Amino acid sequence: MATCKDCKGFFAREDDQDRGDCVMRVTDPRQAYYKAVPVEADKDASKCSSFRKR
Amino acid sequence: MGQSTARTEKESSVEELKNRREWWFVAEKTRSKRLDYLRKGVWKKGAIGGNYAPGIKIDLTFPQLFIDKWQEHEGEAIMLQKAHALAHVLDNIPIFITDNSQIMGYIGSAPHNIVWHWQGISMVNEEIYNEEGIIPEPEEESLEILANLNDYWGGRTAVDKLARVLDPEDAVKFMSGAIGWGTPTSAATYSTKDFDYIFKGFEAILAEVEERMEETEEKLQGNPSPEILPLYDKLPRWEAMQIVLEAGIRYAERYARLARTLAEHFESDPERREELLRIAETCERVPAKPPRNLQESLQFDHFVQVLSRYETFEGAWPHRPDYIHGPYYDKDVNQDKRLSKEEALDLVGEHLIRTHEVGIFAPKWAREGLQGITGTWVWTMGGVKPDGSDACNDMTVAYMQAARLVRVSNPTFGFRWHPKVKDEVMRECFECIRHGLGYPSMRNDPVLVANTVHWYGHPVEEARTWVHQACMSPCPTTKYGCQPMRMASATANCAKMIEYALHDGYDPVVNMQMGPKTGDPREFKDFEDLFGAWVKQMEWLRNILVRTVNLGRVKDPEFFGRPFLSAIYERAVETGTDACDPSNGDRGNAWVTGFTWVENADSLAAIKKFVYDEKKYTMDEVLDALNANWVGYEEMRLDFVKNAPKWGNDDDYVDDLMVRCLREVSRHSKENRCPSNNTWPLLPENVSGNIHYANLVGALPNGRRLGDALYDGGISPGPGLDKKGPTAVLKSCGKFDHVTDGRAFLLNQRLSPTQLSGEKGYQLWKAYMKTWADLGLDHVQFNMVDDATLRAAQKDPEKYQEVIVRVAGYSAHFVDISRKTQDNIIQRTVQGLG
Amino acid sequence: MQPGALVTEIQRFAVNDGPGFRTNVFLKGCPLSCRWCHNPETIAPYPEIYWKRRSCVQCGACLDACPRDAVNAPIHPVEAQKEESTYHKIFRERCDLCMKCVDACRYGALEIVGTELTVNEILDEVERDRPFYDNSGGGMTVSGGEPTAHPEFLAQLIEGARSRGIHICLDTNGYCQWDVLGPLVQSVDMVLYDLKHLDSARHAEMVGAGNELILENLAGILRAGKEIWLRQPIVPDYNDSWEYHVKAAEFLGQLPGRIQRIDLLPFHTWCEDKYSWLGLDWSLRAAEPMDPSMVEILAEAYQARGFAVTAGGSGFEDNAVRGGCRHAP
Amino acid sequence: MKCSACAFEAPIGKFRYLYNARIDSSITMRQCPQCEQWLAVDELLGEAKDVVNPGEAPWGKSAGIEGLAEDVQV
Repeated sequence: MATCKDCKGFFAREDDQDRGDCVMRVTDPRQAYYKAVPVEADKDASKCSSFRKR
Repeated sequence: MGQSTARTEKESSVEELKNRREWWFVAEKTRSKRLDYLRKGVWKKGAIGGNYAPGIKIDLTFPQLFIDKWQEHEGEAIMLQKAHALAHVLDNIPIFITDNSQIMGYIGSAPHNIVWHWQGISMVNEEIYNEEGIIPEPEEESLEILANLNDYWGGRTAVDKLARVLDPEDAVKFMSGAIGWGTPTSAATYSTKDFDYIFKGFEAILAEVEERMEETEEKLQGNPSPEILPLYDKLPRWEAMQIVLEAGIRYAERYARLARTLAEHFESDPERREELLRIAETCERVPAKPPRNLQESLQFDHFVQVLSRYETFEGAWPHRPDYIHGPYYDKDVNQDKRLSKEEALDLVGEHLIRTHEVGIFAPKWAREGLQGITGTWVWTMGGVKPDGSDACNDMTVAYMQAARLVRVSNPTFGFRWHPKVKDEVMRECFECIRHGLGYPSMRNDPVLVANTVHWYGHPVEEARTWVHQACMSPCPTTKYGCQPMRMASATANCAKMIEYALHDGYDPVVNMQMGPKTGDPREFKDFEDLFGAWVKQMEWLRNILVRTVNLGRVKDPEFFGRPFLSAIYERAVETGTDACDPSNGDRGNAWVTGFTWVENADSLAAIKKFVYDEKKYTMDEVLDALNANWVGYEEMRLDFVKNAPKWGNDDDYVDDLMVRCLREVSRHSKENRCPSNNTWPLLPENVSGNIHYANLVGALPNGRRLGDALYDGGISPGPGLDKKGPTAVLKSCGKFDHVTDGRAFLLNQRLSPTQLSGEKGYQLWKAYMKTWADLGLDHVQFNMVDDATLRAAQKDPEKYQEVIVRVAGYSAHFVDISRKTQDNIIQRTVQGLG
Repeated sequence: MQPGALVTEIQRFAVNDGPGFRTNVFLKGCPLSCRWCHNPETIAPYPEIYWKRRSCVQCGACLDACPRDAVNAPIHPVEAQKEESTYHKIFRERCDLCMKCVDACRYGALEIVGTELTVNEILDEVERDRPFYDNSGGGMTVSGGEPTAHPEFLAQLIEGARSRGIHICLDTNGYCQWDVLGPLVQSVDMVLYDLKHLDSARHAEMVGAGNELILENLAGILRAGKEIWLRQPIVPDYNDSWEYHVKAAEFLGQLPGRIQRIDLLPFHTWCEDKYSWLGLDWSLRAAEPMDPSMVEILAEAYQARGFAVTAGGSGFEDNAVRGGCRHAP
Repeated sequence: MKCSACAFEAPIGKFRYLYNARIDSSITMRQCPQCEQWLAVDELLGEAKDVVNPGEAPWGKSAGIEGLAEDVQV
């Protein structure tokens, strides 16, 4: 099963390797930005559309 | 060839744009690339014509995260329960860093999202189903989430709870919509903030809380006595403060982490990489610790604003950013030379943009009242320091310059004018006005400081720290001066005072007995009888509003709960109370916002003159005409409009009545008391209540019919009824005392760009402002009639009836004059020759 | 009862008629008839009737009220309001100005222009803007029409204003005998003085009289050392050539005294409505308003000779602002 | 009064009153109950003078400061 920690966009927290940020580049009609959502390292990512294998 | 020629071309075209007064394009050509990117990146959050722009979506992540934790902590003290829920939101809501940006923080999980505050009134929550386009995809799923949220919150919101304790008769009349509007709860509110305290840093406040808790626990272990009993309730409040302060620090750290990740793994441009590392460093520092430089102070400020807007719907933005950030600007730019002026301007411009982009969902009827903006965010500039010396600094100038570059409609500025303001700062104010921004509004600082002392007894040094609590009302930003919630929810539809006086307290529009029975006007033997009835109706109307709002204020800690605001309120931290609890030393700064005020003076003057002085009409005839909504009495109506004295013409007959009405209200303002046992002065202004109430105020002796827009502005004369020009308006407005006759008085004036062009325009304005100050007025804001407006007036004359063109030796209602002349005036206006 | 004079308007917040904020008092009646006159209602020395076509609904009430059959029969308002329409409500030649039609009008389309006011009535109104004068070096500007056409009244008005401490500016065309004008000029604080053309024949052609008296009086005022702003209306194809202004500058430079400022006032057509409201044909109706940048070029002719010159005559130009009240200690 | 669009006739009060063009003029906006057309009405004569098409902001620009700094985005 693919999990978040297997993804290129996952960055583990220094203080807690089991958790981290899912970082994504987003371009909307007006601007571009990087977005971060907190995730568990072991979270199931098999259905994630932005999953990119590390 | 090459660069130097290109520069000349660019400059000359900017010159040309200036001559054509195309300020938007001037700004676009002169601002930095960064500001240009950020400005154009803003998703417009204000509604136009009542509708949100395409692409704007409600943020559903926020309420969902909130309710998950909220329900987990059901049964705990309300402040604690809310603190847990808020902390969960701050830990988990998606965050983002936009390209080129340097100031972090947004309320919602993406730039096109607006937050929906659902904890205020369940009746209003239902409004969300009527919105098209703002429900996120997939719609069906979102609607289900919304339905679940509404199911849960129905009956649990702050106003739902308040409604259960109100006097039923008051509730019916208050809710009739005829006499007032607003929500007496801090669920829809605004608060002043004391940044002297906040900038100590959250860690310092946490230490203070810790100390208080230890001290209290010790007391609880000691001798039992009645004094220690209230302490039990304080502990969970302090705990709540701890939770949100810590969550606030973690929220900032999330940005720091993201910025570092981007710098290390994503960013290839070395300059931007450095910026990202600076952002990381900044967010690691604040709000935990005091700011050390301009970027940190702006960032700290913005985090605080964002955090408080996660907690509640803040419809205004009381702030004095030049005063707060000025020292950091001075240190960075002037002393350490760490920042160039241009770099500082980028930060200041972005501060305006970050504020402008905040969006909060409001129901359609409220949006119609605030066309195009999210709230009335009036920032305070200039003024004096507590010792009375000039507080204007380089940051004041930077904000004015940045405003002209980013040209946002919100926030706007209110400038605290005083006699020691330097000419260079006045010129900056003037440039903003000349560029058609419509701000700053000009406020008379000595008058308003005295006013604040007069009404609430704030010590003068504290009164001098004032900021606009909302659009107009000054409020100190000190420990005991700060106001945690919107006491101006006492908003009176003042035209009802004269309407009820003429109908024995009966409301002919909503068809019910509202005010007291003050007698059939046909039986009045003289004007004094009528005036007496007016006074009684005025008192009744104010009483019911003040009663309701007082109750809302006292009950707010029980019904809503403000852990974050309490954590940044020194007096709440010190006492372990909710910031909204009036018992914690609040001095009170309540006022009744007076919508549709001027109709009273004009109506009373018309009756006094025609019925009692000249006996041209009987009261019978007047009442018949009013009851017929003037239909069939048009000639008489025109007589009442044109030949009765009208406010704003420097005519003592009606101006004296205005003064008399205000003095009656002022007397009553001191009889009404707020929960801190302080006064309730009147503040005439309209926002857009003049339109809102058009179909709720019946025919009046000033010549209006049911359906007509009421006068705009708090003390502005009726549109087109100021026949003697702007100086006469100022003269009229100077006849009452702006210190003791009310809280503040909104005056709109139009000036023509023709008159204000060039150096002579500035000299004219300066002399005008000096007279404005000499006359003791507390407020004025200028509206420039630009050529776009005049063009539009040509196209749709019926929409621009009130536009007056005033040029050398000639003035007229624009729509009265011939097409050719109109064209010529527009041409002149554009070319700028007086 | 004090004697009165006909006043067409007391205009507060005037910013182009002398220094600072001013209140203009327009006296009715003028001995000249300049073709470009911007205030045609001030020429005739008696009350007149304005007919505002855009307010008129053609109800015919005025027709019924008129005892002399001097009212034009109603036509469709749209026709009457057309830009090119020559329709006017009043037959001026038959009208004896009894004003019964004005009383009958319920739409404000007919209006009397010219009200008799006493010195005190005027000054009470003028005095209302005193705080604005104090902060801008402003005051009262007596204008017209031609104020010197009412010498006795004007003298009383000036005396009254003086006793109330109001700065007085006399706006005159100078077409007046020196024994009348001289004392009046002496009694005011400053003079706005019109100059239309240096060539007497050309002057007579457009103004209705030669310029000899006017130029003589100008010299007289300068000899008297009174502060003076010279106002030159610039009319296309009349006095708008560079050569003319070079000559004018030379002429003015040789006069026996100093002209504090020269205001060049570009021709405009904003007054055409007033002509049509009075039922007068205006010979310059078709003329194009002047591009103000033209005037700025002409200004150089005067600057070259060291004159302070403005385009438009604002009371707030650098050299005009005096700052504060002249009565201040 | 007679509707100038559909010729419907009724006392003037039956035509829904909307608002005045200007407080000091006798021209008002009313709406025909039959065809719902907006009419410019002369209240002195009690006659419909014209049909009008309502604009977006019937009361004109507010004299306040709102919206003046136009949020133009290119």
